[in-house]
Amino acid sequence: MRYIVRRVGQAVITILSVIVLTFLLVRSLPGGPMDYLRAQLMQNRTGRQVSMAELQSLAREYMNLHPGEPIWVQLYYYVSSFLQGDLGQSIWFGEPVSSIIVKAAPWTLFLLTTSIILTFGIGIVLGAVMAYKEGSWFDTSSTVVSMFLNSVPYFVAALLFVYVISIQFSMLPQSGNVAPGLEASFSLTYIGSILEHAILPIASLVVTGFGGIALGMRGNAVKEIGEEYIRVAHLRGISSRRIAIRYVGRNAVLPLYTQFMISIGFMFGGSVILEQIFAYPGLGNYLLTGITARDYPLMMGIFIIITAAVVLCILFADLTYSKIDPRVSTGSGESY
Amino acid sequence: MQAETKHKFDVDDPIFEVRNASVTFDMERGESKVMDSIDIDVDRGEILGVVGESGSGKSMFASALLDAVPKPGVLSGEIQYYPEDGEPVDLLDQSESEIKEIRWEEISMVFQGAMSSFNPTMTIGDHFEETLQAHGRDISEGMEYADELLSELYLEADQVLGSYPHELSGGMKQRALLALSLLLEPEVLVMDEPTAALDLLMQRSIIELIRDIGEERDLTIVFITHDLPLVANLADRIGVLYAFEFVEVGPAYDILTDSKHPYTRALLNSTPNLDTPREEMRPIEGKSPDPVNVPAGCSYHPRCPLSDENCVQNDPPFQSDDGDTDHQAKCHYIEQTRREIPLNLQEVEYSE
Amino acid sequence: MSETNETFTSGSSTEQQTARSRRSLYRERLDRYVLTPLRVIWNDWRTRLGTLIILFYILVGTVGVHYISEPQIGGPRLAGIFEAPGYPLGTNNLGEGLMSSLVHATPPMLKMITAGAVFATGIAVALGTVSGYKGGRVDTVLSTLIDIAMTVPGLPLIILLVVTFQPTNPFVIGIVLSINSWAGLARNIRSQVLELRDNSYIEASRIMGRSTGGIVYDDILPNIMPFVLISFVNTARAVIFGSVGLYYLGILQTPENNWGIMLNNAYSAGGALYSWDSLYWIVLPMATIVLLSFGLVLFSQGTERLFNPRIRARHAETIDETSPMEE
Amino acid sequence: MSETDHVVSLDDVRVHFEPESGLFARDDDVVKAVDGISLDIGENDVVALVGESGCGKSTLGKTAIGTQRPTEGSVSYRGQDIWEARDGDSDAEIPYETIRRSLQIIHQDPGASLNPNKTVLHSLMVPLKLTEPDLNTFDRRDRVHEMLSRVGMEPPKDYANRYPHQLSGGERQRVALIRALLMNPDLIFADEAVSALDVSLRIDMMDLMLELQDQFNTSFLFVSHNLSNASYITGKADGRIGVMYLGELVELGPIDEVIQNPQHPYTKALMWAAPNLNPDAAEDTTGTPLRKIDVPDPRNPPAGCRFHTRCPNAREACKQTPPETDVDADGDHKVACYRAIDDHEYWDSPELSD
Repeated sequence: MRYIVRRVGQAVITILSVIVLTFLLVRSLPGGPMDYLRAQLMQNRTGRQVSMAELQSLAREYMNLHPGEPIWVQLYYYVSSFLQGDLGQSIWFGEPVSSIIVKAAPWTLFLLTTSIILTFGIGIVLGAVMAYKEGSWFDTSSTVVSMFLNSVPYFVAALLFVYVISIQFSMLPQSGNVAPGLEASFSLTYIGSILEHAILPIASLVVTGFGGIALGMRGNAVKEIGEEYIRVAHLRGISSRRIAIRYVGRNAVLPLYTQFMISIGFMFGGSVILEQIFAYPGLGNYLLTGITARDYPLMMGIFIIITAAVVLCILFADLTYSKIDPRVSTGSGESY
Repeated sequence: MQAETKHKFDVDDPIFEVRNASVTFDMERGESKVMDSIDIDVDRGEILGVVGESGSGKSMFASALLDAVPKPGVLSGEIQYYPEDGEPVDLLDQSESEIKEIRWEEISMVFQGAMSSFNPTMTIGDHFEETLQAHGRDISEGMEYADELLSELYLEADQVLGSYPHELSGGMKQRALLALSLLLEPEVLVMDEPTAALDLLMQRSIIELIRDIGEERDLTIVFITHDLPLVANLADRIGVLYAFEFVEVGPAYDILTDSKHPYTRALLNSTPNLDTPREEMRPIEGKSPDPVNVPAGCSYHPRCPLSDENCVQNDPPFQSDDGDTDHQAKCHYIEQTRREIPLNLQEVEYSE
Repeated sequence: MSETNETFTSGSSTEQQTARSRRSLYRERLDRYVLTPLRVIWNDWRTRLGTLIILFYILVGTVGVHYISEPQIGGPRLAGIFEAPGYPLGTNNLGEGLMSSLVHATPPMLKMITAGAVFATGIAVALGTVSGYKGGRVDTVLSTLIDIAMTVPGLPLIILLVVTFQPTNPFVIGIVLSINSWAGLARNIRSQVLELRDNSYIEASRIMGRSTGGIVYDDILPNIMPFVLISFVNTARAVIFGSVGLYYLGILQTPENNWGIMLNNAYSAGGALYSWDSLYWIVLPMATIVLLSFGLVLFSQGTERLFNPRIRARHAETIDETSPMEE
Repeated sequence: MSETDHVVSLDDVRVHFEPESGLFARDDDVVKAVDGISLDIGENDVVALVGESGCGKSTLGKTAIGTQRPTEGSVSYRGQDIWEARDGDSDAEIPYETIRRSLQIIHQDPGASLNPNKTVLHSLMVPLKLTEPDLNTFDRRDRVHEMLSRVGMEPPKDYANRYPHQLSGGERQRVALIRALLMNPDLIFADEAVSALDVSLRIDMMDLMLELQDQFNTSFLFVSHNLSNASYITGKADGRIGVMYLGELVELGPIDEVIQNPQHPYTKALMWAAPNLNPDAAEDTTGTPLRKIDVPDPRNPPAGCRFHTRCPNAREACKQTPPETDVDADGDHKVACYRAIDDHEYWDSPELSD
């Protein structure tokens, strides 16, 4: 029970510290937030001089900043507004950041969850098979292939796929998340086109990801097969299928949990480049447009949401871990 | 292969008949014989103690009895198993499914490391149910029998069955493993150093439990250990293993008071014991043999005080100088051993 | 069998003090700490191939740069591999030699990798060991810090930092790129140290009164070294991927050339995309990236053997060969 | 023996382990590993502690050599309280550093007692560097070679250059012994030092410890669950043996006195458990003399005499107040059991039936 309280506390602290971090980043803009805002407004809007009072109201509206107040009060406003879901106004798009996020988030989540599930699914199965056929040509060859695939960055794979498959062979769509002109509905064509557009981005994440998982799984499984209780189980007449799944498979997957958590953060981060290559309208893509347009409120908002999503996923994984592995003991030894 | 009529060491109703069983491993340093053509019989219902130092091939002997020699070891020779009802069966040429029927239903095994014999992510109860299921037994009836077994071993059944392996103490795990091995009411129980990792008091208590269960269920028990005194008053007969073969086999009482092989005597003299005076305790010099190049002739000659040309040349067969065939040793000079190597047990005057 | 060092006489009596030169002492140390690891590396095909690839890149980055001239515009446009004289790897749409730009992009990349990897591994080892060994409150504070840093997604954080501070010096970029990859490593090192800490030989050293520093250096570090080296290699790969990605997106702008920029030019340069014959222009930078990271992965596969005392013993001249028969 | 020539004396030492200070720690979660033990170890003395695992003998050993801080009571080295010297408050005559160096340890598992990454030579140079900093490298190597041949590991040069995985269990344990001795300690705590060795090697190791005892004039605190090992080493050195149960010292006395006529029922149980090679000895092949096999949960030990839940001749009286140690015979054979007092009301209180 105490473990759960500690983990939730930790997650809250992480999210808060990230919000504060963005607050500091915004304040450390070259030349301060105010004249940055003025420059932005001048550039996008009517180009007329903006009075100080008007600027202050805009600052509050766009970036939850309350210039002129003492630093701590500003921080308080900044954080409380975020917690109430008001992530400020995007300058570039002129609409509240939160609405952009609501529009973009499902796409990114769809892309990432499928990639993570596929990467781990393929990785675990391949790793287990490699362990069972340890030393055979299949094992050595797939180890080399996994090592090679694992050393290809996902965006390089993405570029290659786009170049070869969608342009040269023009088989799969090069960009976008759904064929233009189709309105959102659960009709077969709409969903079919979503899948068709999603194949390449997911493939580039999965192809370069499963290698690492397979190697990790293989290492654990080989160690597990050497354990004595496997031999005892075999002697007890337990079917080798059950041994493969319930003994070797189950116990070899557990150490992959930390790798699973790290890869959640990695994949969310990776979506930025991936969505740009495929012009896929997800959170990453909007983050990138925000960056190129120096649209700070949008950037900060999306960054915080991405972090929050990652933190929640990891918290969930952490809590379910103790259910799966009864040996989990979180004691820390006495100090020396 | 004509089954030899005369059973070894006057065993009249053998449950096991082992004929030149050997296990060979081919390591880069050459082919190593970890079990060197062993001939022995195990009587039905007896407790046979098998004693040998670490590295003498005793664990291999245990695995051979279940035809479960770990890869890349190769088991050769012939092990006849005589079930209570039904005709004898040679374990070595059983198909995978046939051997599966025999393992745990007829012959089951208790391993040394109870710690690592249970799957850490499964409760003890799961192990029991899983075994019953694998052998097509009725679960509820089986679990009732398991409760009975566990309480007979001084364990609260539901508390043990519900907990995970890491939640039990060493002694409890060992007894749970013992109960698991008796779950399908086997006829033979092979135990490889079952109590080595436990406290002395727990060891002795478990030995007593094994003795009672053995008698009650008319079990044949093959008890393997490096600790001679531990098995001294449990076993009916004792076989001493040295350099991957039996060098002396006989009734426990004769082995203890009047052993015929110099190695057994050295083993007895080197075991700390309450009664024997401390001055006579002497360790065994030299190193245990290497399986790749087992010395020619008698394998003990490098460490034996009586060894001479004859020992170095030819390997002595099993013999006994006083004619009783149930107590024999592989040594050319048995009467000399008895005369010249004193057993410090003999001089002790009984204190109480 | 190991040849005995003849200059060492058994120290049965001190007055028979032959000239035990210090040379033999250093020779033994040299053999054990330098030559043996090299032999171990050379022995396994994976580490041998990995080391060769890494050395190749280092050579290119340090020596190659002087031989191959800076890339200039004006060469034949879009010449394929070996098509144009003087440009073995062909040219891009502006006529710049691909080989020269690839070569000249290597030194900054090497700086970035070393800076990032050293920074991340250094912090990870320090934090992981201290929190693992010290335990108690120190451990809870540090491990919470580690867990927080681990959950923050890397790339977006890096992007924000890069955008706000616009770093140009490759060393700084390297550090920024590995800003949060040290967390995962620190957590793993901490769990390894926790396991090691209650080992009896460490308790024995503590009881002998050895300083904590001495214990960490002698008893703890050698056991976690295989992992430290693997984390060094992994961070290096993360820095490569990160930097190339950011250069590709155009977020990182530095005067020096970078494989990412080449990829960007190749990918977005109008017509080049739609014809097969400009495939080489995209594949070349990709190949350089993948080859380097493959070399690093290969090298990391063999590190475990490097620090395994059994394997070192087999390759060391000064270690007695015979080992007791394992039962 | 006057106060100062006790190498280590423990005065009513208690060591209690609180569970992690969590939100939900219940009071009775405290494990009373050592609960009120006084013991004095003299010069060149051999004291053995025997008991089942979980009885606190290792904790007591670690308290004796100053690595485990006692919750109550005091541990002093030649009259100087170790933990006061450690905390540096009182002007300790003996600085903590010398105390630390003169109390050493040998562990049970030979596999983990030596650093696998360092050669034997390096592991043995460490103590020499600490105790004799002025020696140069070659003299230190000579000392190490000398010690290696002293324990029978010939040729020393070969053994010195080996890694621990190239040594057998017995050899590793001997190197651990040398490492402790090179600190020329006054007390070595042998924590089950021979239990992991093969039966025939145990005698070898114990003889070696006694042989080197005179050369380095150190005393041994030998802890084991095996009564025959403990009685062998204490017998040869004519030392004392103590029997521990659930954190308490239930019997303490000279070895032959305790073996010849054990007073406490638990000591008798341990004697029953000790293997007896002599088949003719009066062999009670009855089952275990104890009423229960498993040790009770140390978190809440039974009231009164802690052994009453398993003691074959426990009575109602044993449940009330725990018996203090009664002096028996000539004062140095103590036992904590009412049965040692003839006129105690224990004799007429009814049998305990569980």
